[in-house]
Amino acid sequence: MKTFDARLIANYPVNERYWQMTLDVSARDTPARPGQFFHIRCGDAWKNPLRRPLSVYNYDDELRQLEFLYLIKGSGTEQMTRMKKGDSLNLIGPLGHGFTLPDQGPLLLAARGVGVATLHALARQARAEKRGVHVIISARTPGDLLTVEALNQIGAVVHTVTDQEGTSSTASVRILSEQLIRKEKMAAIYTCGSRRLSKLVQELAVIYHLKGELATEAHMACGIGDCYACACTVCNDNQLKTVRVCTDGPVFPIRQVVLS
Amino acid sequence: MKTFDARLIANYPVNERYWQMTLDVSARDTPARPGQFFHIRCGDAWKNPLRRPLSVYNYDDELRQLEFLYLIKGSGTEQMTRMKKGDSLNLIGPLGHGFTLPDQGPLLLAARGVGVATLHALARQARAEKRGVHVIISARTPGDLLTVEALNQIGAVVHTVTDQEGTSSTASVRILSEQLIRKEKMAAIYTCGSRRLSKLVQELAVIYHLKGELATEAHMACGIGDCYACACTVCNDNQLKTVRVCTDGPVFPIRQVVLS
Amino acid sequence: MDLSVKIGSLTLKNPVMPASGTFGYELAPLLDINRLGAIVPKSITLSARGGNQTPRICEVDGGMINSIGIQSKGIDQYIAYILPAYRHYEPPLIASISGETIDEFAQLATLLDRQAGVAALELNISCPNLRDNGQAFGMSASATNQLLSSVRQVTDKPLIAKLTPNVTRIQDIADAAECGGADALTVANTFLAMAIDTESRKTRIGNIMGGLSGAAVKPLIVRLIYQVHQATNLPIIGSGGIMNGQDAVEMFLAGATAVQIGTATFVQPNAMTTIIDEIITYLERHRIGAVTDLIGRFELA
Amino acid sequence: MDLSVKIGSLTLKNPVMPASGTFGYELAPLLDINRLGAIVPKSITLSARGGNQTPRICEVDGGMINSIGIQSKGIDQYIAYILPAYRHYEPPLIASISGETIDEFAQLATLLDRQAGVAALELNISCPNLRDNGQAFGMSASATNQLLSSVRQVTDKPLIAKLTPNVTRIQDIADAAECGGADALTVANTFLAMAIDTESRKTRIGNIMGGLSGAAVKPLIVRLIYQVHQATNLPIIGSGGIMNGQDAVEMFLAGATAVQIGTATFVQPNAMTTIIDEIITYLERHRIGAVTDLIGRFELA
Ligand SMILES: Cc1cc2nc3c(=O)[nH]c(=O)nc-3n(C[C@H](O)[C@H](O)[C@H](O)COP(=O)(O)OP(=O)(O)OC[C@H]3O[C@@H](n4cnc5c(N)ncnc54)[C@H](O)[C@@H]3O)c2cc1C
Ligand SMILES: Cc1cc2nc3c(=O)[nH]c(=O)nc-3n(C[C@H](O)[C@H](O)[C@H](O)COP(=O)(O)OP(=O)(O)OC[C@H]3O[C@@H](n4cnc5c(N)ncnc54)[C@H](O)[C@@H]3O)c2cc1C
Ligand SMILES: Cc1cc2nc3c(=O)[nH]c(=O)nc-3n(C[C@H](O)[C@H](O)[C@H](O)COP(=O)(O)O)c2cc1C
Ligand SMILES: Cc1cc2nc3c(=O)[nH]c(=O)nc-3n(C[C@H](O)[C@H](O)[C@H](O)COP(=O)(O)O)c2cc1C
Ligand code: FES
Ligand code: FES
Repeated sequence: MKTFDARLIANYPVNERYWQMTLDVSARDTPARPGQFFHIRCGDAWKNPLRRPLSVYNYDDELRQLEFLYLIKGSGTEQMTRMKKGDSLNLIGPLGHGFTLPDQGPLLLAARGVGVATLHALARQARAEKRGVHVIISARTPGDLLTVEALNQIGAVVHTVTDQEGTSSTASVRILSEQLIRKEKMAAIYTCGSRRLSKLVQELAVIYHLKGELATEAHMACGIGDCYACACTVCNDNQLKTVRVCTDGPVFPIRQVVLS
Repeated sequence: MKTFDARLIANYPVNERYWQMTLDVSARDTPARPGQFFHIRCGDAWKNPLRRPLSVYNYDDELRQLEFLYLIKGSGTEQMTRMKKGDSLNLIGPLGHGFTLPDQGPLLLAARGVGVATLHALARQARAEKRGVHVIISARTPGDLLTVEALNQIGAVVHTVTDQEGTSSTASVRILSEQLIRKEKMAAIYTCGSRRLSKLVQELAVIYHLKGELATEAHMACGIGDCYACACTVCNDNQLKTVRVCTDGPVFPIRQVVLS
Repeated sequence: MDLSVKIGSLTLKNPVMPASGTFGYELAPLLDINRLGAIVPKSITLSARGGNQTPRICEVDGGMINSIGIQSKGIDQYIAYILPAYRHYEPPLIASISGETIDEFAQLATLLDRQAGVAALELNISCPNLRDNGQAFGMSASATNQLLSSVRQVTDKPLIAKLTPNVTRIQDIADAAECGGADALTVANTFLAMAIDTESRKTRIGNIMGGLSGAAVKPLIVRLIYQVHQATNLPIIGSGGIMNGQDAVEMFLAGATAVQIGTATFVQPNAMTTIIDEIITYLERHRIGAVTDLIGRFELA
Repeated sequence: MDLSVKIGSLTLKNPVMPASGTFGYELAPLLDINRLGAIVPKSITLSARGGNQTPRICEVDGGMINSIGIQSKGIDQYIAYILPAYRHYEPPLIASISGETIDEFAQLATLLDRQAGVAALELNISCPNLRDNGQAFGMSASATNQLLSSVRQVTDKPLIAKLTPNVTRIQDIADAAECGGADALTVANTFLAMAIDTESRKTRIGNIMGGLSGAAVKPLIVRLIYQVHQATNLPIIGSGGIMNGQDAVEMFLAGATAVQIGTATFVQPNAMTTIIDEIITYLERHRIGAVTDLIGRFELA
């Protein structure tokens, strides 16, 4: 983990609400793992004093390039879209605990919204290790579906479900997931981006005895474990415990996560 | 007086500390007179919520261009130097009372520092009316002397005095001024930019029965007479009175000005 | 779309008005004054006052400090020249008055009670620039109560007490003002503040301290509105740091019925009409029929 | 160039230290902790506490609101794990303690009095996030005096009272703390604040209100330092809104002997060492030999 400046190589919209950014991180030494994040200074310190946490969307070890996929949500991410090639961005990272893979077997990933940014990195790593990867991507409309091509290209099998087509209800996704778990003999299941999906994945992990992990979100100040802004409650050995998303997470075993 | 946006045509440094800016004000209808000023939004509303007052350095009625000559003093003027051709600047103006000329006769102008910006406009107007104009410009070093060429070009006679050459003391400037007043039969005397010069000019105006005017400065909020931020004390008919620099000034008869 | 609000017996066509001391008829060429909910001229004192030393203002990040100190030509001149100057504008005029003693407040109210051109009185019991070291009547619940009671006796016009934010428990002051007979509360005046230029090592305000206004104070004002709204039933006029329509809506949600705009007018002279437009757009977008439907209607995160 | 300052009997090699709650050893890879004037860990409570609801922070213009609410594992764990973790760093450690009752403060002080690793105690009598609706001991002069007197009886370590800015007259609280036996005062904790998201109409902090920190509060803190400096002879630790060396110098000029940095560390993890460098540059440029020569040395505009 360190603080460093990275030069922007590219920054462009992938659809109406999402942008993708590529940074040259050759100045950095530790590679970033899927599920880890960087804490980014994305505007001037007056209007946006706080940094913004963004997951690794892709880390290219050879080119030493780091990619983010981000949703324009408020003023901070809006500021990010104004940055141009050659600008430099201040980052702290890589931060937090990433995903862990089971010893063997294929993986089922279920993402909604910007959750695909986080799971995309995991899919890449798993494919690099020649694992079977199925990704269920859920979105409001077919136009909102993200990274489908990129995932196809690396050899992940993508299943898209949308509200518009009526295929994204918990019931439908449960049927689809159970089919995949049984047919593909899934070893682990991962999710990010939706409370409804998280609940489903938690149930499936228990029922099918799968390794399961969830990437969580929380408002952060320090991003490194000092301030307790990002507290969330987990349940470990039947004991409720308050932990920090930034350092104890953001990835947690799905069984520990308390979903209200 | 109105609020309007003006497009920037040019913005460049004239020496280490001074910049000159030209604006296209063809959207505006009232011409600005020497001694009047514009209230300028020069940064983002967070870092620089207040506008900055700048005198008309030059107003070209035909080209409909407005020029400012400004000193980089703090964060607001510093922001101004970052503006580029094509950017637009929000102004309120023209504001305040400008200089008035005597019915006839030549003028003596005495300026120091950024005061030349204000008096330059007056010199131009007087020269356009074919008046004789002598300008004493005082500065720390010869390198700090501003607008000498421009003044020469319009046919004003420039006398430079500097601290470095030891020619800028009140005594020296008094001798020079008295020579000019007597030799050229000056009808009026104007000053801006230095308390020492103002005192001298006040004395000379009284002794030689000259029309005299001073352009004053004050910290301003509204710039249009509402807030009383810019209060200063004048003495009229032996009565002390608090007036507003922005609307009652910035140009005052030199006899009324109370110099401590 | 209903923008009208009630401040005591006074109905305003919309909830946006100027903050005293930041507005004058000089704005007429730059702002459509007739679109405002009310007109609030600079606070007036009984006799003429010269105001404080210069510099009277300085800029700080996200705002400004002022120490104008109520420069005023006195109530007679106000009645003779200031009130008539606003007569041909539509919005009702709220006269802000400022006394050095409770008796002065009562005298001012007595004189203005007779003026048809005055729709309501705002009692500036909170100016940090008048008395020694930023002291104000509004810092004491008992002084506030006494002051309101005295003024209440001499006029039936709606009374708006302008509270100071520089207190430990604003609820107590709000309560004292309500008991004393206030019809509404302005929350709040400026925050006592100070700035020093590190290069010259001089204070940036001639009077050492002054009042902080502008965007920087908004989260403090939102909190004060919420606290006052919990403590009283009086309509609240929110004031402090409103730069756009969204800021105004935030104050309605916290409990304000109307808002006053000050520093934003220095940034942009027509800020108030822009803010009215932005409030309308907000209500439309959220399909809310009346601005009063926003008052105090926030939910827990 | 002499950067050293004295806080009671404690000498610091320079006047820059972290503000409690914004610092931890997790910063070690990003900040040279040994360059700090002191180490101030997060406030500790007697027993374990879970902290407040989320969201616990939100960003506002020029700052942030927090309502962490002192998440703590209790004093035993602090003595067993937190203190030892700082043992190998050079700067003296100032332990910030926070109790719900005066007795809890005294118990905490008793336990820490025996710890060689604790150079001084900072009494957080001002946390707006602990008790109902932002109440704090530091809002009452008598509670402050009692609290200080009680703690003074159980320890000889330097006592620093961290005052709340949310009061009518901070001078009275400062005086009460001094009389109670405080050796220094931190001016101040965060300002009670609130923010509402106008789109969702939800509060932006789970606990409704929280404490405002960051650049927006600087002019208020400078004023509070000035007022406290006039009222007491105790060394003052300025805290609130310092983003760079110039801000720190402004607080020294207003009357502070040292400064604490909070929000700036979130912006840039090495903000504190940058600020130390900027103070040195300032002193060099102005040919001032000792940082103590700046304390309270402003002139009138
Ligand atoms: C570990 C982690 C990884 C993330 N990865 C991604 C990613 O890869 N792509 C992406 O688009 N988004 C990601 N997010 C969410 C992203 O951080 C927020 O959308 C972003 O901070 C919003 O900032 P803003 O200024 O646009 O919005 P604003 O609403 O203006 O932000 C205001 C404040 O709230 C915080 N905030 C608002 N929404 C969130 C949120 N959902 N999570 C955490 N803090 C929030 C901001 O950080 C900021 O402090 C991630 C969040 C976390 C915690
Ligand atoms: C009527 C008038 C005409 C002027 N004409 C010119 C001109 O033509 N060229 C030029 O270079 N300067 C002129 N000045 C001075 C100019 O306004 C200030 O130098 C400028 O505002 C400084 O802003 P800043 O942000 O750079 O400095 P900062 O020190 O950061 O400004 C902080 C605040 O102080 C105010 N302030 C600081 N110095 C002055 C000052 N000397 N006078 C008034 N307010 C000040 C600023 O307006 C701002 O509100 C004029 C001033 C007045 C009143
Ligand atoms: C220059 C200036 C002068 C002011 N004069 C007065 C005044 O005379 N009476 C008064 O009650 N408030 C006065 N105020 C306070 C404002 O009315 C208002 O309460 C405050 O500025 C907060 O609002 P804002 O952040 O929108 O400016 C003044 C404020 C400023 C900036
Ligand atoms: C996230 C956060 C947590 C805080 N926790 C504490 C605390 O535990 N104890 C305390 O005395 N002050 C706490 N504070 C207040 C800071 O110590 C400091 O007084 C305040 O943030 C003002 O300084 P700043 O503007 O430099 O941040 C906290 C502040 C923040 C932002
Ligand atoms: S963000 Fe500070 S502890 Fe996680
Ligand atoms: S600047 Fe407001 S009255 Fe002159």
